[in-house]
Amino acid sequence: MWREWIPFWHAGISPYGGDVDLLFWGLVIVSGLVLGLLFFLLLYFCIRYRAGNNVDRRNHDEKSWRLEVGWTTASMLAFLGLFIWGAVVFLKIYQTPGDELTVFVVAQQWMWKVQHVGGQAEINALHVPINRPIKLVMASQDVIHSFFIPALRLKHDVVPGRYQDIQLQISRPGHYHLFCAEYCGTDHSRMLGEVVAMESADYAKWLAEQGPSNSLAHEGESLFRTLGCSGCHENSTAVHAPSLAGLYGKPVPLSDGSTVIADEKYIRDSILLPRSQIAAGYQPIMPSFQGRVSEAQLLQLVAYIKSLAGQHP
Amino acid sequence: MISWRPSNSLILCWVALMVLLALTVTLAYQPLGALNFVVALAIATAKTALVMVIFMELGSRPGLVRAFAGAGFFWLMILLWLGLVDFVTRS
Amino acid sequence: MSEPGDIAAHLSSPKQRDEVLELGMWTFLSTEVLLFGGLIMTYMVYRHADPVSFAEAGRQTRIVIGTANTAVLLTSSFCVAAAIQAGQAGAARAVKALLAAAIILGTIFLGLKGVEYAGEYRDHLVPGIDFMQSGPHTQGVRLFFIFYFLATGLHAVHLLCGIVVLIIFLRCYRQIVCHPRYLAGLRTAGLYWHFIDVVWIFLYALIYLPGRSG
Amino acid sequence: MKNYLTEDYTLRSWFFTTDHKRIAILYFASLIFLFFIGGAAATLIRIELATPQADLVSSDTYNRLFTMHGIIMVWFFLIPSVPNTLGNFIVPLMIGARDLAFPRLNLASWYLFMLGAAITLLAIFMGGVDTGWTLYTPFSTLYSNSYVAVAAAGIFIAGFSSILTGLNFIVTIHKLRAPGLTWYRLPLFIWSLYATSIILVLATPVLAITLVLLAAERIFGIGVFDPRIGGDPLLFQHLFWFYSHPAVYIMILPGMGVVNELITCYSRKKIFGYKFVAWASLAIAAAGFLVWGHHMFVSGQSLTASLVFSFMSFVVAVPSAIKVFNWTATLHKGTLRFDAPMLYALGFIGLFTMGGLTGLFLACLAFDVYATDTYFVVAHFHYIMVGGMVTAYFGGLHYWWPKITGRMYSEYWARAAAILIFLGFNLTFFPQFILGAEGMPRRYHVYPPEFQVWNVLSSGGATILAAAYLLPLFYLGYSIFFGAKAPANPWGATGLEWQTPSPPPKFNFDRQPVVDSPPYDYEHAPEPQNV
Repeated sequence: MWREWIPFWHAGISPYGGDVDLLFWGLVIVSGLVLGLLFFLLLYFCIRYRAGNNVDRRNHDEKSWRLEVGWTTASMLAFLGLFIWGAVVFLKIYQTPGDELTVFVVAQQWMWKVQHVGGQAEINALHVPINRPIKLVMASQDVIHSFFIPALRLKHDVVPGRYQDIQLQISRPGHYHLFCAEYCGTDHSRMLGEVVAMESADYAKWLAEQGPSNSLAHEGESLFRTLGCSGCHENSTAVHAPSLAGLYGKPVPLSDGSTVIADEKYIRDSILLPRSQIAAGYQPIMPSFQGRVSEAQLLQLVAYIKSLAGQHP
Repeated sequence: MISWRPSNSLILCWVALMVLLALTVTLAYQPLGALNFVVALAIATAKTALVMVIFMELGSRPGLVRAFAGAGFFWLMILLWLGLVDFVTRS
Repeated sequence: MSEPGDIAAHLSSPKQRDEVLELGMWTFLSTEVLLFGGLIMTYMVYRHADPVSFAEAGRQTRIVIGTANTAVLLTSSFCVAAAIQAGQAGAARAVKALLAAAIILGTIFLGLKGVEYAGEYRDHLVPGIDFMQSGPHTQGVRLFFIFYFLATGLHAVHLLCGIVVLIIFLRCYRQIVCHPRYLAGLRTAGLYWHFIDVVWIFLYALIYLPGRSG
Repeated sequence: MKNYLTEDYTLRSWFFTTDHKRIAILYFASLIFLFFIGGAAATLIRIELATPQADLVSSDTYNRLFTMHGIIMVWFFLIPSVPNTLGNFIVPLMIGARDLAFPRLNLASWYLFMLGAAITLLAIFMGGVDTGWTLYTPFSTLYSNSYVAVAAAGIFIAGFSSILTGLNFIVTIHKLRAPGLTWYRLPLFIWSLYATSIILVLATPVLAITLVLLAAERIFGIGVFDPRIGGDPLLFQHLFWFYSHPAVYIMILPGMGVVNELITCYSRKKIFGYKFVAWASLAIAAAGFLVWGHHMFVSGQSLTASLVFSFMSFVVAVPSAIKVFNWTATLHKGTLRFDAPMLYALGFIGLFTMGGLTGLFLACLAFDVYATDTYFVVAHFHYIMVGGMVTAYFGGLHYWWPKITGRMYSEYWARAAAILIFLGFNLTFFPQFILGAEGMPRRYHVYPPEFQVWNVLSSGGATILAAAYLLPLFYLGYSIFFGAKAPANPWGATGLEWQTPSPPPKFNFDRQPVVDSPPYDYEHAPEPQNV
């Protein structure tokens, strides 16, 4: 019980968790030394040079330059070291995620909605297999939230209007807190979730147990039809619109001469702001779907278009 | 009645401002690509310099006043520079 | 020409009074630079994000009025600078004429601005009140016009204050040539007036010039 | 002989005064009132957090409480605290001037401040604001059902009060110094207020325009920051922190300035490394503008920007470190007396250093990812603002109290309060470091039960702290009526303000003082008097 009260008693369980803990203790030691020295000097001077204590106070006007330059340089070097240390670990935390197992997270007031590629959906819970890098694609339905798992030493804001990818990897099975760390309104403090890390076999079992449901891509496909996307984007149609088969992950030449990689962000922007990036050779005729699809539906559409990646256009 | 007329430097300054105005409009219609924006800002800066040095008499004021006049613009540069670092380097 | 009644009780000399006024105004102007600076930052960020829309929006502004207004304001600045010279030289009637001219030019500027606003209202270009645009660049154009109205509106408020101040000095144009205190005041007001001009020079480049060549 | 207090007794003579000393008193009275409103909110917050569940107030009320606490304490207490009360009173005295450069502007600044405070309080009594003091969009513009625009108007107006104060100080310090008072003969309090004023003048307008954009978006729905129609919420954060990070230095630099005066006076020794301390103030003011992005490491700003801002944050810590070292070195071979102001000053050094060192934790990118938006941040900035600034404010208030009121306070009670504040403060806020290190997010109304132990400790400490803050109200209030009459220079301090009677006459000095000696010349200062 009492161990819970001591911070960082449990080692971090992410690949960089140990690095963050080491950094923390490094900082604690450095500041402890500085603080110790300072308190010692304060106390020592206060006792020794108190009024009425008859000690030698001559030569108190000694030249200060050498000391000043000394401690300025010393603190600058120490700070530079800490900066580099922090930056190296930081870049490790926010490395660009690989494209292996993707899980979609939608934050909204005041819950976390999670969608797995297989169509399994959960609320305020996130089931993941251990020892596998997982790419989280996060979006917010309303205000800024922040995805915070203390045990992983991981946090990132989820800003409405764009996707945020982060990579997640857990080394030990267990249940961990998921907090919303950016103030988001009335029930901000109740926007909690639970991260459940499982052995691969357990995870597969869990996925299978989640009732019969259609895969995310499958849901996206039916949405693709009901929203009328298929009316233009299928090969058979008369309207001249780009085919989406084999699109994902490929470079797309744009009408202004530049090129973008068709990733999740590009697909999302193309649905919401179709006229901001026009594919070369096409007319800007697609209507915007802003306000007509929710973040969750968007993710389904994205998953569907992603699933077409292997097909030939 | 004292006979008085504005100094030559004032009149020249006004003429120069008008010339720069005409120049900036003309250049705006030339297809220079991204340079259009640079040119527009450069001419605006030149006009500002004229107004500040001659109309606002900074040319004949002590260094302290000039430093005060520059401070606001310097800090504006900090805001734009560090602010845009984020937007320019986003992937 | 140092008269003791001309100095506030806490100051010691006319020189100190003039320096304090000048430095105070420059400090105030540096504040103003950053007030407009926040808007310029907004402009730069959104222009960087969507340059095509900003060019498109720039083409929808009325460059003839904008250019005319720039000329009007630059000339008014010239008048104020000349009025200060005239005040130094003791030419009371020239001070009066030049200040009146500056005030009239300032008013013309505001009038033209009003004509411009009315035109933009007719064209449904006023975000928050009546904004209807079709075409591929609606969002960028809207952001541009938010900046346009906030920046030019804020500028117009400043100009209005400047006109009021100049009217006050116009009413006591005789004192300007005989009391150094009034001349120092006019100098300070002049700094403010020129600054409004400087702001407009930049707004002109940001608002009216983009997209003209494309 | 008449002094500024006995010059005239009418209400009119107070509310239309242009005397910097009377305006300081007006500010002082207003700030006490606002401090206790903000403090009341803090008390309710701490009581609520003693248990993990919601038991005292609803979540909506809780959110309004911490927002009100933040807005009042930041804009209506900390920012004006030292500059507008002690600064207003002392700056002209210290530099041998008869008043500030623009006395009427000074009065106007108080009226603007009161108008801003009134509007903000109105927003609170209409039903409050629930956005947090940071007012992040799109929550504040599109989702909050509270009086955001009204509060923004109040803050906007108070901002112009700050600007006018800063402008007044800058011009005064440049142009109204007594003959012989060169820059390097100025007391360091003046240097630090000069640095503060630079920030007030150059940062506040950006807040003002940001609030205009916020209000425009909220009222007209025009979407400056609305991501659904092309806006960028992070732009708001950039603009907000461009002001609000330097504002942190507005809140600490004047405190550092006060401490310079206290440390030297009670060590009977000139400051160690005068020029370093003086320029460190300006360095902090300037470099403080280059670090705002360290509030946004996890916000989605680019990694490059995060690296730049992290590096700059470490750089800005250097001048602060220089100051701490110099204060400590000043004690060396001094003749230390531990009067109440000195106790506050020593407390300040310890608490500020802890706040500063934990600031390094947060400047450090990888740890900030973990600690930002947790109680670690809350504890850190309370160490700076309450442990640092409020402690220095109390120290300065005691130090100059005889000058301001002409009365001596009870030394015994003053020392007791200083020690109690120090203990209560640490008991309140140190546990919050641990809560943060354990990962408890801030602005949480209810929290998982494993965090309770440290929360209870913190709430317990808050009780002591609240009681300790009430103490000075009594013994200082008592001294106004029954305290012994103060001599001109009870502490045997250097500085022009001690060369005029306590309280000073209307125009400060009967004769224009002339300065011909370096600052903090304690070898030639008079001995402290026992009153």
